[in-house]
Amino acid sequence: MSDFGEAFEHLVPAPSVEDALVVAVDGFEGPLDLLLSLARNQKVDLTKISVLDLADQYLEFIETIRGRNLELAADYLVMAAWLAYLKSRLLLPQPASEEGEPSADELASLLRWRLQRLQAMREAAARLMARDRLGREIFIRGMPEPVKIIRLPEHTDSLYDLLKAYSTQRLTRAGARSYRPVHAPVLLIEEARERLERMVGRIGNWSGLSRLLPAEWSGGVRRRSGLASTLLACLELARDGKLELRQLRPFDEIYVRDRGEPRAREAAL
Amino acid sequence: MNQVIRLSEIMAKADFEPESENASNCDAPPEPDTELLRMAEAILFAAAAPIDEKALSTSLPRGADVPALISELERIYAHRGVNLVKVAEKWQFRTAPDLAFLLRKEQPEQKRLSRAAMETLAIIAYHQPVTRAEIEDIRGVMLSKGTLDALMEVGWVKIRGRKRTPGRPVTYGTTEAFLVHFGLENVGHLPGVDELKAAGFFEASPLSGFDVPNPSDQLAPDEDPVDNEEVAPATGSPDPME
Amino acid sequence: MNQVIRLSEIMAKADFEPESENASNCDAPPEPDTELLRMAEAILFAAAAPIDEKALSTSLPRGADVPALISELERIYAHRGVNLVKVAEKWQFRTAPDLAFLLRKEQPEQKRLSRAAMETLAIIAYHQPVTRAEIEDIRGVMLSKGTLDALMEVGWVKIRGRKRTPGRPVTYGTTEAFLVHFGLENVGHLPGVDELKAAGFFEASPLSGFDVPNPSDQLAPDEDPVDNEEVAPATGSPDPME
Repeated sequence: MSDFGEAFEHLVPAPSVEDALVVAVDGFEGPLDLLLSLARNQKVDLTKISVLDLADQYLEFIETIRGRNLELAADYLVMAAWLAYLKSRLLLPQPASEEGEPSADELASLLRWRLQRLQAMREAAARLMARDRLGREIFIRGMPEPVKIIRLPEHTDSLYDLLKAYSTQRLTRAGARSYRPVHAPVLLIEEARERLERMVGRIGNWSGLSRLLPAEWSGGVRRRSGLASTLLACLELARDGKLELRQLRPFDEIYVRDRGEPRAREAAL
Repeated sequence: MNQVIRLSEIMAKADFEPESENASNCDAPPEPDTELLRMAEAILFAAAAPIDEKALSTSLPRGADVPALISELERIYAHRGVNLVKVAEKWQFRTAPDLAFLLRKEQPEQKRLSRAAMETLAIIAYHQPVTRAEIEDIRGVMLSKGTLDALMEVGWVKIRGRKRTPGRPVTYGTTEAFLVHFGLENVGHLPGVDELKAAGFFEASPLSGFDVPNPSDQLAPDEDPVDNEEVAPATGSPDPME
Repeated sequence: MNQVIRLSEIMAKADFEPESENASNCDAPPEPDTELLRMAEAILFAAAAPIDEKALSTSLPRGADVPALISELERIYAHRGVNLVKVAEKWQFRTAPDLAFLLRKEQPEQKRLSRAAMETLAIIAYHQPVTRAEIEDIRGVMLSKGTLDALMEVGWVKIRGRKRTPGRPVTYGTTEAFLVHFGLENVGHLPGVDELKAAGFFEASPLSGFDVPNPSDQLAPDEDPVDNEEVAPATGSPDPME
């Protein structure tokens, strides 16, 4: 980058701190805006504006502001410094410019160009905003008629699905019909115990277990379950202290009697 | 932008309108002020709700003959894609009724029958004519209320007749649409038990005496046809026949 | 209501149209199928948003000459209270601009844009794709944080992509809603765009080598598209248009 490039950079407010600058000096948005406003006061075409006069006016303006001890945003000062530099170069006799280095005139015309461009964009913005705008000057239909979406069912079931459903269903059912698990008759322990509890106190002296079986569980295949459940129920009641059991020899008859109150028992004896 | 349009230049000719009317009279008939017509048109177009004539007249320049403007607009739009219509004493532009179809977009939606519905359909297909009780017996499960309705709504199942048994229960069968959808020439073309076995559907079956009926479109000997008037609610919810 | 209208009977005469054209030729010129014209009219009239020709053609019967239908409707409505207008490369019926005085609503105006925001919008519109730094260069001042957010919130500005320069800065551009709101066919139709171009304001600044291309919706050669997921962070508030 040449000197010029750096000079150009100075035209852009150094983006120092984010959000640092929206300080409007008397309502100006940045130094370029201020310059543009001053330029317009010259009442000549921006292309023919005197950059020297502009620099003078700008510097004078800044002095006035500072004279009032008003705080000035940094980039206004940066611009002031650059304009002072430009002014001095414009006033001094032109040195033989080096290759690639812009002359003072070139810098001046760049400033003019930037002012013109800003002015042009301002005018473009004004023209854009002045257009007939939707909802202000131009209106669309107030009651649009939206398109209704109608869902059309499209069945994807295939013949395969049909046959599969049928055969699976028939097989399941056929299977279900042929398998009939045989439930062995069982006297539930709860039932036996419930029945025995009703008998407690009326059993009396040693009664054989087989005689305590319910009538319907005392014969055939049912006897086995009746005997087992009643024995278990007796054991439970013995544990609870309600009955006593005894058996003289293995596989002999088991005898049961009420435990009851000791006195009652003695009396019974 | 404020284009000035000379009234004399712009005549509200009968646009989109029977030529006969026009051909006979190429000169413009006396018509309401074209500018007012444009205004009324724009107001009615942009309105967020239907407008009555009184409201329209307050929006228009003083002295506008609102009824004449409206009837002229109504006439202009009469045969167009959009009409000016009066609803509840208020005016609004609406899409022409015969073009309402343009405002509907049909979107295919892929659907599958539920397992229960598919099983029921299959049973109806193979066992037709079949009553609800028979379907339940074959499936071993009560039919939920919606299942047959759904099948009738899809259009694959219909009421065929009534069984000559006590209570005369309705019999179900499959429809033409069923055959078309499943690519069957007729219900007799449903694969029989041997074909199902061959195709591997009954592979796992060790059972004998297992049979698949030969379905038929024909009225069964113990079946009466259903009168057409009786059939009606192919789609309705509860079957009034039962 | 399905009124059948014989095509031969209904000729799309130049309604509301310069009489001269018509008086000289009372016979109807060859015109697009009137039924198709009605359909196109109805679809465009019913829509809440602008419709492009492709969408219109999918809504119309196969083989409809959509451009011819549109240009016929455009012609028919040219001098009416409602016009058919091309915005954002799509078509929309809108009230005629000269009737603004009649329709302008005294609604509380939506948040007024600040001068900075209006300028920024114009810069983005004319210079797109454009980075924040480029906007700041043109205005000669830092962009305050809220400015781009406000423009994105209104839905007129979006993040377009990233510039293939060091730091890969985000590039901004205008949205379809911007074109619709300002009644522009495309960004090439921005007011005065040709003059500004001729004046060289879109070219590289004469001395800096700073490159500002012509406004374009298309991705610039040195611009990468932005992934949707990537869009949010540059400004804080996500772009409602994307």
